[in-house]
Amino acid sequence: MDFNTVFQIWAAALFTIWVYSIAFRDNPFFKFAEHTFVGAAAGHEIVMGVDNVIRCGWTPFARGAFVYAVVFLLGFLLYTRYSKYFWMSRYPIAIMVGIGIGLSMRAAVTAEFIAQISSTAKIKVLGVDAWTGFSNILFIVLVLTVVYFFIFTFPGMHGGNLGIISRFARYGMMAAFGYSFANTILSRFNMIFGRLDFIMSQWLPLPGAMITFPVVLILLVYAMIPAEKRPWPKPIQPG
Amino acid sequence: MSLMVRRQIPILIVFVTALIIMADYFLQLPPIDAVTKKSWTSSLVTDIQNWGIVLAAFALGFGAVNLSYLHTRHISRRTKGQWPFSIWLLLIIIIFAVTGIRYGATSSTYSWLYNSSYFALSATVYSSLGFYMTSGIYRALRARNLESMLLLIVGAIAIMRNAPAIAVAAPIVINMEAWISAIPTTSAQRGIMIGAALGAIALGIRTMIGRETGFLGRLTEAEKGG
Amino acid sequence: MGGSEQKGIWSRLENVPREILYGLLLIAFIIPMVRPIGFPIPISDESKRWYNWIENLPDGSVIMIDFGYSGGGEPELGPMAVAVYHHMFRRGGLKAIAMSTSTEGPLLWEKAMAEVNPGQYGAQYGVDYIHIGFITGTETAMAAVGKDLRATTSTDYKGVSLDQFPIMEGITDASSFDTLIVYTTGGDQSEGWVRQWYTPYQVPYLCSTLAMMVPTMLPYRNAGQIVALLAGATSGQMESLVGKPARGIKSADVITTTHILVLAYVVLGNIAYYASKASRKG
Amino acid sequence: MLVTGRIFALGMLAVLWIFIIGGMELAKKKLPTFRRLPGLDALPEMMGRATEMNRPVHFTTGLGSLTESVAPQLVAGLAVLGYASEMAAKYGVKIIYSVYAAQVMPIATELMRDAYIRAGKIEEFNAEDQIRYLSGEQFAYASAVQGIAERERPAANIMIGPFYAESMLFSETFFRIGAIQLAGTARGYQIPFFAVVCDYLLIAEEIYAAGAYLSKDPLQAGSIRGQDLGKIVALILMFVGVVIYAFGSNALIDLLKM
Repeated sequence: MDFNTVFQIWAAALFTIWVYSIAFRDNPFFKFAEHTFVGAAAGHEIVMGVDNVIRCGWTPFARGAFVYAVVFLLGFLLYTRYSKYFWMSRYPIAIMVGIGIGLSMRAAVTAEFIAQISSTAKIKVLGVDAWTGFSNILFIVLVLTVVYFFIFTFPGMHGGNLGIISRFARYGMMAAFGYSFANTILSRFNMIFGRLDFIMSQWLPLPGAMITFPVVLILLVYAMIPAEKRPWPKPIQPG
Repeated sequence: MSLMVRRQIPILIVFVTALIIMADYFLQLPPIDAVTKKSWTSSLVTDIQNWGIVLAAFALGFGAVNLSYLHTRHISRRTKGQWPFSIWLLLIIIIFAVTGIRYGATSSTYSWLYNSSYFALSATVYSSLGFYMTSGIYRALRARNLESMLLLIVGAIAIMRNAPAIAVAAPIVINMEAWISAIPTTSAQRGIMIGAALGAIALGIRTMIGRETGFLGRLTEAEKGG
Repeated sequence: MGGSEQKGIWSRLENVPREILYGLLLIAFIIPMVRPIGFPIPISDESKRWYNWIENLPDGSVIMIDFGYSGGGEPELGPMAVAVYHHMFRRGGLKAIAMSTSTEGPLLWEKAMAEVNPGQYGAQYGVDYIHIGFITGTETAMAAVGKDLRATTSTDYKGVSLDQFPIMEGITDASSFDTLIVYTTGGDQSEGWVRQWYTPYQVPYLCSTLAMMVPTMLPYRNAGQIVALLAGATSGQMESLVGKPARGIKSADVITTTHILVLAYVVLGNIAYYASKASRKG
Repeated sequence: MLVTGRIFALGMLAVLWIFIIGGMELAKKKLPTFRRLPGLDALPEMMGRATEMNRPVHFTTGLGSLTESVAPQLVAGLAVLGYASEMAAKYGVKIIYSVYAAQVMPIATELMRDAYIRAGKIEEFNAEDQIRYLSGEQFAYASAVQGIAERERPAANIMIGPFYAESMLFSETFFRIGAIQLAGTARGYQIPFFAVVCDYLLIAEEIYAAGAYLSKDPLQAGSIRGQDLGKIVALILMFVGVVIYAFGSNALIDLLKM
């Protein structure tokens, strides 16, 4: 294995262990890993931003779409938000916001409103077996009650005996949240598996890793001890 | 005059842009191209969207600029326990940006850098929450009342289904989970979705008519006064 | 409830330090990794549906693939993407055009392709598959590519002109595609594709997200806006269907042991809670 | 000229436009009344407990800033902050607000000062101690909040606003120290964690209602009124659709497909 690969595995393994230490207690190693993460994310965004400006902006410009000169100017205006002339950044932002709103409104009304209504209206309640009928009725009732639950400005709709509708909706939502919760466990555990698998099958077999591993852990535990209780290094006393 | 340039026109731009994008979707406005059968708005929207992409690409630098502001302040004030990390953070931004731009985002040099640090970190950071979930489950997932009992039972069934070996040993959990996912979960989520869609549309309308102005950012002196 | 009186065993059990809870969890992770057990994986109808959809696509079909996940989702979605690529290449006769709505997409795509090794199927870059790069703007990117792909980007992810690649012949917009596959860790993306591709163009949509995102996507699946919806965590099923065992199948053991532990935590936590409540009263 | 298949959607959008703008106009004249929000009813209990235990109340509005698309959630959270501060001042409880976005600082200071003035306890307000800017980075902010939880052991914790992955971290930590919790977010992925761990919950859109109800802002309240009318239309359409479909008519589904 060449040096580059070995270094890469070592760095990735150490970062992994340091990040996991936050589950136990905050410590400088975690802070180091976290700052690397935040910095790398910001750096990576610049890289991909430049890549996109070149591929989606510069390429057509070089082929004669000179209108992109204006777009580039607007792009730079975005950064006036850090200056006295910050109001200039509102022009490019207004274009982006306008596109975003236009795209989301025109599609949301179909995809998340009408399509959901018509899919609910298409559910069969008659002419099916008893269990399917029950399930389908429950489905419809839950959709209706949950929508009803989110009606706020007609208090009369929730008063007296009608309160049962909202309560029923809450039961349905709680069941749904239980399902989501279980799925989140699956997701998070899968991620943990991915990292542990990397440590065990790629890092630990490397020479020296088995010996370093406990040292890393001991250092971590040491770092978790509050500074004033540590024998060394002593915290710097202010003043 | 100044309010016009600094505030009204940006709001007008939002309104007009959104209106064009929507009009292109809902209407076929003449003149219509004889060959492509597309309305004149179509090519305009293509252009606007591509401009939007280039602008969004420019905006990808915001994160780095914000961080630079914040962390140079930490460094110049020598914030206790923070400033050495701030230096390191700024250094990492520079290393990534310079390598990526100099050699290209998919060069072997950059992907080496990416795999040694960012990939490992982003894969780990969110998974560490799995630990918190475990203690949350142990301490808080209690059958206190009917609501939490429902949550617990549904959760437990789904956990059993998600464990492949349990699902093989007791196939009934497969059917139970399928029902839970198809009936109560889908329907409750649909109810929430319909409400949220209306919320999104309302937010869009408020922004279009200039009643939701968060996107304008800081307020100018005149706006604060007025 | 007074702190001075000796604490009962139940209350102590209820307040087990989290270090112990986490330690046990780590053990549940590590044991099956050291000694794999090889638990079976039941295959769901939804996985079969996805598999059959690709199997039954007519020859020459063009597929748009969004590599829209971030590094955080790689352990879940990476194996899924790899298994599906194996399937597409083995089946043959399909054109796989990838793009990314997440900044890490192109790098993760290269990672996945290294795992797939398309050469073993005789698949060629630019002929059978391609990556047209990360395009920023999320829904704006989807809408722009759907409306006029070539106007949005004229190069692949490395900046090479698309005109040089035979796979891109006749590809103009969303109507050139027969299926859309999305792997993503972002709700804006998984939902955005419904809004920007399914809604206006009715392109059949296969969606793979993190398991935790599946519940919020279910209404779309139920309304037929999504053909098949799979959690990345079920990639073991796809690997079995495709016959390429890899990380997904390997994770099945670990998922089983850790989930059993979690169930034990639920039961134990509740017993401790009720018992200590009862003993406090008594 | 209308594109077939999209006519009903366009009509629906127009109707919603009228509802929402109409709602806002009417609300300027008379604010709509709101239904009870059980989550908010928990506040007196939380304050009472904090008084009894002589410990502070912690408040966070999560991540996100006023210039992002999650801004409405943040605004709702701030409205609840104002209300909770007034109540805390009346009870003589210290309320600590952990700030994520620096731009929120001046707004929060003004809000809380007003609240203390309304309660007639302005002399007890200490902005520097009570409004703490922790960090603008997700995990740094999260660990700082954890630090507050562990050092100052608040008796109650209120979380309303846009929350991300840190939701589980917060709710678990405050649960561990025995704080009574009220949480609400419209970010769907995070609601389940709050539902599992927290004692009181504002589900999804409920936080906007809470914000509008407490801030008495006619624009927000009116907009919610308009959305409510939209929900009633959805309910009617679904109900009628199910009934006539059961009797073999596709009329409504065809109408929606127009």
